Amino acid sequence: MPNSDKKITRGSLLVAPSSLLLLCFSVIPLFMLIFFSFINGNIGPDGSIAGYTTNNFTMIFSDSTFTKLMFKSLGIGIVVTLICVIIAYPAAWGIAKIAKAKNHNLLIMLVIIPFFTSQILLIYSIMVILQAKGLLMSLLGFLKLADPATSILYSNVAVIIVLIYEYLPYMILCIYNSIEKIDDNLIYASHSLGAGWFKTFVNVVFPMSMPGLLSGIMLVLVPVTGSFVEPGLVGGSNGMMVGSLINSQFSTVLNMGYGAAISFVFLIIISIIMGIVRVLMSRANRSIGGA
Amino acid sequence: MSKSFNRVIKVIMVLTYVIIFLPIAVIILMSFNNNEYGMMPFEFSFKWYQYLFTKSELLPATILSLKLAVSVCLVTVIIGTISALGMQYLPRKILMFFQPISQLPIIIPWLVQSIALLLLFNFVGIGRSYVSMFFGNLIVVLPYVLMMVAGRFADADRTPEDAARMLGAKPFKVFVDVIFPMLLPGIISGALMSFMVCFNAFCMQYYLAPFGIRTLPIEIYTLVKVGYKPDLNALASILILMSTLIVLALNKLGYSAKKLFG
Amino acid sequence: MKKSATILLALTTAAALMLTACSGSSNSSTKASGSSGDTGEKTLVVANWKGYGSDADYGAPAFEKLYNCKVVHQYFTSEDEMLTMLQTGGMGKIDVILPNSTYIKTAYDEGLIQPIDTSKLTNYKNLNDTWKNFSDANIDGKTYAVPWTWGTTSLGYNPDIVKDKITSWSSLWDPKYAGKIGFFDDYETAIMTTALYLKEPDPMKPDLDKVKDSLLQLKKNTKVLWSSYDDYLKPYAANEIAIGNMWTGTATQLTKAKHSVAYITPDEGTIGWGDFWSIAKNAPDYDLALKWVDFMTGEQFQTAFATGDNAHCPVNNLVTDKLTTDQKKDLWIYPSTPSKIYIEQALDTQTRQAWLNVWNTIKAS
Amino acid sequence: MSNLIVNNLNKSFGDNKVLDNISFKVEDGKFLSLLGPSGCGKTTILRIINGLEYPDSGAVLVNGKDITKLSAEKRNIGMVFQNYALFPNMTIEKNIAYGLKLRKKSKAEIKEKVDWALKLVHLEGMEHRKTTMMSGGQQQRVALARALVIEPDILLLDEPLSALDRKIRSEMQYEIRNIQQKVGITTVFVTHDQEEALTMSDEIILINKGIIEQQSDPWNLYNHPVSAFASDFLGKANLLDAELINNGDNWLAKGNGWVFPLEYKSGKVGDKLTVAIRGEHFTIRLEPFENAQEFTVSKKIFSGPTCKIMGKLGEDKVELTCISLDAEKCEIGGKIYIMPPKVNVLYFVK
Repeated sequence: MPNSDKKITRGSLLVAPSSLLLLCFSVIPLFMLIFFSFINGNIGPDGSIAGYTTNNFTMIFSDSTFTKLMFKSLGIGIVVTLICVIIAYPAAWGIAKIAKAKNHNLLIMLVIIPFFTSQILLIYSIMVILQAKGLLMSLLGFLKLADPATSILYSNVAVIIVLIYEYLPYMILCIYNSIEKIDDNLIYASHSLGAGWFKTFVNVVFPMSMPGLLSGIMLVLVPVTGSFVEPGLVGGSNGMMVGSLINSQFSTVLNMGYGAAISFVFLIIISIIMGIVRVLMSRANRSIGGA
Repeated sequence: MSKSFNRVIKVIMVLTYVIIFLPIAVIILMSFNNNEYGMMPFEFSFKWYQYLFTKSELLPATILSLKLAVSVCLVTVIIGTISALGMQYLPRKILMFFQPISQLPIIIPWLVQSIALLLLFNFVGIGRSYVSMFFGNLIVVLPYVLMMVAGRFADADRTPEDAARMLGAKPFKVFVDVIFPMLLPGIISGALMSFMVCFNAFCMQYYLAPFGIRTLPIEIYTLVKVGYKPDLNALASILILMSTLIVLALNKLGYSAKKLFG
Repeated sequence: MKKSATILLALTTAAALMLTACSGSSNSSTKASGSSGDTGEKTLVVANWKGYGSDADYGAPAFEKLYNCKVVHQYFTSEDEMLTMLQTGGMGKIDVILPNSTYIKTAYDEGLIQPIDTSKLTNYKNLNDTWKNFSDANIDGKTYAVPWTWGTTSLGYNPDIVKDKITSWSSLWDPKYAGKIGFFDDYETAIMTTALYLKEPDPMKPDLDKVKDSLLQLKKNTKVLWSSYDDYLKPYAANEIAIGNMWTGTATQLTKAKHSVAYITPDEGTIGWGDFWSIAKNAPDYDLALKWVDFMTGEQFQTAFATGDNAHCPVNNLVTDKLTTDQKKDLWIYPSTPSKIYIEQALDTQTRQAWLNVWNTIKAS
Repeated sequence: MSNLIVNNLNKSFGDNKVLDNISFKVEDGKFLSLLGPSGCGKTTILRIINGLEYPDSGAVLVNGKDITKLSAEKRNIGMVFQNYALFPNMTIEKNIAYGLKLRKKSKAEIKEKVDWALKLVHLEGMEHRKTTMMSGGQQQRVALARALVIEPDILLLDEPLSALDRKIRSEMQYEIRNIQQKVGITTVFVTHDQEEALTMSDEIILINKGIIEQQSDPWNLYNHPVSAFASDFLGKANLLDAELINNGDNWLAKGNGWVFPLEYKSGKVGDKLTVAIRGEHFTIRLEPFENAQEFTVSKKIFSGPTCKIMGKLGEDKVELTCISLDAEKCEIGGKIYIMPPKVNVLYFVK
């Protein structure tokens, strides 16, 4: 058969295992989630359903809790992602281009080390650093910037710091993955044309690292917006995020229908945000490339 | 790049590593502190290491967690690499369809996904079991590998593959000799990320593990009422020590291996 | 590149070596504690909080020796997840569960628990009457839950920081302590405590709007919303919080960790809670479950449970009488158990959802 | 060794026809160039010969054996790619030995063959170098060695020199031709650079928009192009519009402001013509001579041994090429008299 058809069959054969897995364990649960969001209350132990209703959705938008939390969580998500990008680019650049070639793998693996402990423990150790008379506070006190007895713990700032710490390695890895491929003499070429490091970054490095940046944003923005552990431990009294709302529906009061409905709306909003990010990125890429 | 710019980058890089390893230092420090709560007063003691190896149930859970993470990571890397390779042969319109689906497990909140999976497994009859826990973790980790490996293909130079074919290499040989080395950095990043995510995926393991079986995240999260004893710090310090040793050994081994196989 | 190929190989072999053979670990049975091995001997699956008495060495291990069986603990992170476990495939696998006083009725309504034959329980007769005859525990003549331990979520403060004498819940609303308050992140406690502060006739059926306004005010003064001993102990030890509601157990742990704490029952009364043992519907081993409940409420276990390092108030009257004054002081039941206790009772699903929405709105404001 | 036969190849990607009925034959040991502008389909022909592409119709035969449908790895054809396509993760030695390892040759034989190949391309002693640390010319030679070491039936070269700088390129042109003759391998060489084709090939096929314009040896292709495209593509030719006229027995081409005699081939009086005359075919003198035409010089472009003189012949712009010594004499703005010999005035009836 013609060459191109042979290719497609080989391609689909190779993709088959993962698409099968994705179908059974991700697409079906998605439909179950959509189905759940229309049931009233829970599924009984023997699978009986109390009845179908759409007031799960009306309940979401009846009071402002969800919308307020959603915007707040998105805000935190965007702030965390941006700061991660700002820190990750120079770090990834340093590892990929400045460190000696033999150390690349070593430096990248060292970034992952914190995750061999446990998320909870990392949060606790950061709490120890941020707490009153802790490391940070006494340092700031020393620099006369803040009173050491107070602490920024139990506030949204603390939640942001913890989330940045947790998701920075993902961003570094993604950007490193793209930057590592950039040919060195592309950069020398841009320099020879008189571009300083900033212009070189904007015109050469940034567009080339776009795919890595996109996946980095995907791996940071989405989980951060939906997180519920960090706000619970570190957020203090006004630390609640939309993730905690979803979590409360499932583990504080067993109302699967409402919980599923919130998750479904959350899912839609996140997909729209990611769609917008993709469009913005491709337009930025085109405007830089002049295409 | 200009010398001064390199120096600035180096400083930022060092700073980033300090930020990353500061909490680690705190964890290790607190593992030697006799006092359970807070830092002060600091009395040095190995109490928690003895507690870890005697009474605490953290060790068996850690071993199970590591085994799960390694097996899931291996299987995901294989499936992920194969399908990233397959994606290169598929036309754009199928890819436009496959791409969002492959990122679905990241977008759906894990809590809801794990409960839905549990009900699915109950419906199928497997219910809470190792198999369901294995697949639950596999599906959540697969997008990471797919993204990293497919990323390597993004704008890679494909002509060495043709060159290898011209020299008589069959498709599988072409993969082993040319494509695999090119993908390797992506595979390694993907493997590390999937190991990392699987090692900490509480929701997937909490709802899918058989009754009475506990992986490390379950062991830690269910301490929520009683609170954490520093034996957790002791365990974490050991894990950090071992993973750093492995990383350094690999780098050393990797480096010298380069001379051997060069 | 060649180097990276060897790195990947080395990484996997090193990891595999380190963890003993990783032989198809996805279905190898491991020696993780409590693996429900069906090696012929009887097995009992107990759903409980981790580290909450039943898995102590005087708990399950002693029971295993006594009845030559295997006890498997299934931990949960909230009472509701305990019910979810039963609903999502746990029925027929879990023997006994530990519902709190607010969840017995819910578990009954959802058809998750079965009646307990109290005639077979040797220790049932010496249990504390108030908790034994708790309304939700006995539904239309049958006993569905046997009390195990109880406590209060009352007002506690750090006398070193809070100098003046505290006698009423109103001090939580006192701007003097704003930013120094730690409050339990639980919708039921929040609303009932506020109802007590507003002197509502029945704390279980308060006027939600009034409660909502004063709760909003309380939240503004609150620094930390805690949900476990640790969440409270860390900020308390770091003096970030000085006053707030806490479990009796927290107060006990604080005194044992040499932090000064005063734990009082305010004039308006306080919130009481009880943990009960219930037997899950079609539990695999009903008789063994009965023996477990009996053992848990027996003198041997209750004395150890009431005097260990994180002691809890016993329900067995024989044990309570034998406690020394110091032990009673530790359990804050000296000279006598607090009188005006409002026990948290079950809520029907609508009120429960309504209360949670109020609490979420407060937290999100 | 072996000969290569290609019979009426047709290929289209979607609805754009890339190859239209391409047929040619390459004798054993001969060096054929496929010459044409980029996008004319010459690389596609190469990819069909080596199996990386399949034709819609037509056949490819090596020594009479039809390999059109055979998969690339079974064709035993050596190929050198435009960007060399060396394996980045292997050293020079490993790159060259790769094909032999696949053919399960013994270690000794591989060592011997690799040394032969390295000597052939003058890279002895560099076997442990990393490919990424070598110059373009060296990488090109490694690619050539890698292709030749497996003793292929046919050698294909896809614009191998386009990435090299001027000086190394002419060196490599000579070296590739030299190696090819020493090994005596049938070779198909794809290029868009006419000078490369002329210096290296036994025979050239000129391709334009998927159709063979002309197939002949370099000399005839250069001096007797069969079409306006051919004449312009090989060496810069002046293309002028004219009209065929006849006065008595000799035929002339009359453009606006000039007339040149020509050898009659076809066409009748009054036909519209495209006249193609190479810059170097004009005889140039300062004073008028027998039926020479007047030419006003506007610019001179000096390029070493030769020099280009731009100017106006009547109304048409013409570019002359002559050796720099002669060019000295003509001044910018001055008048000179030019006359191409009859045999070099080619014309094509529109």
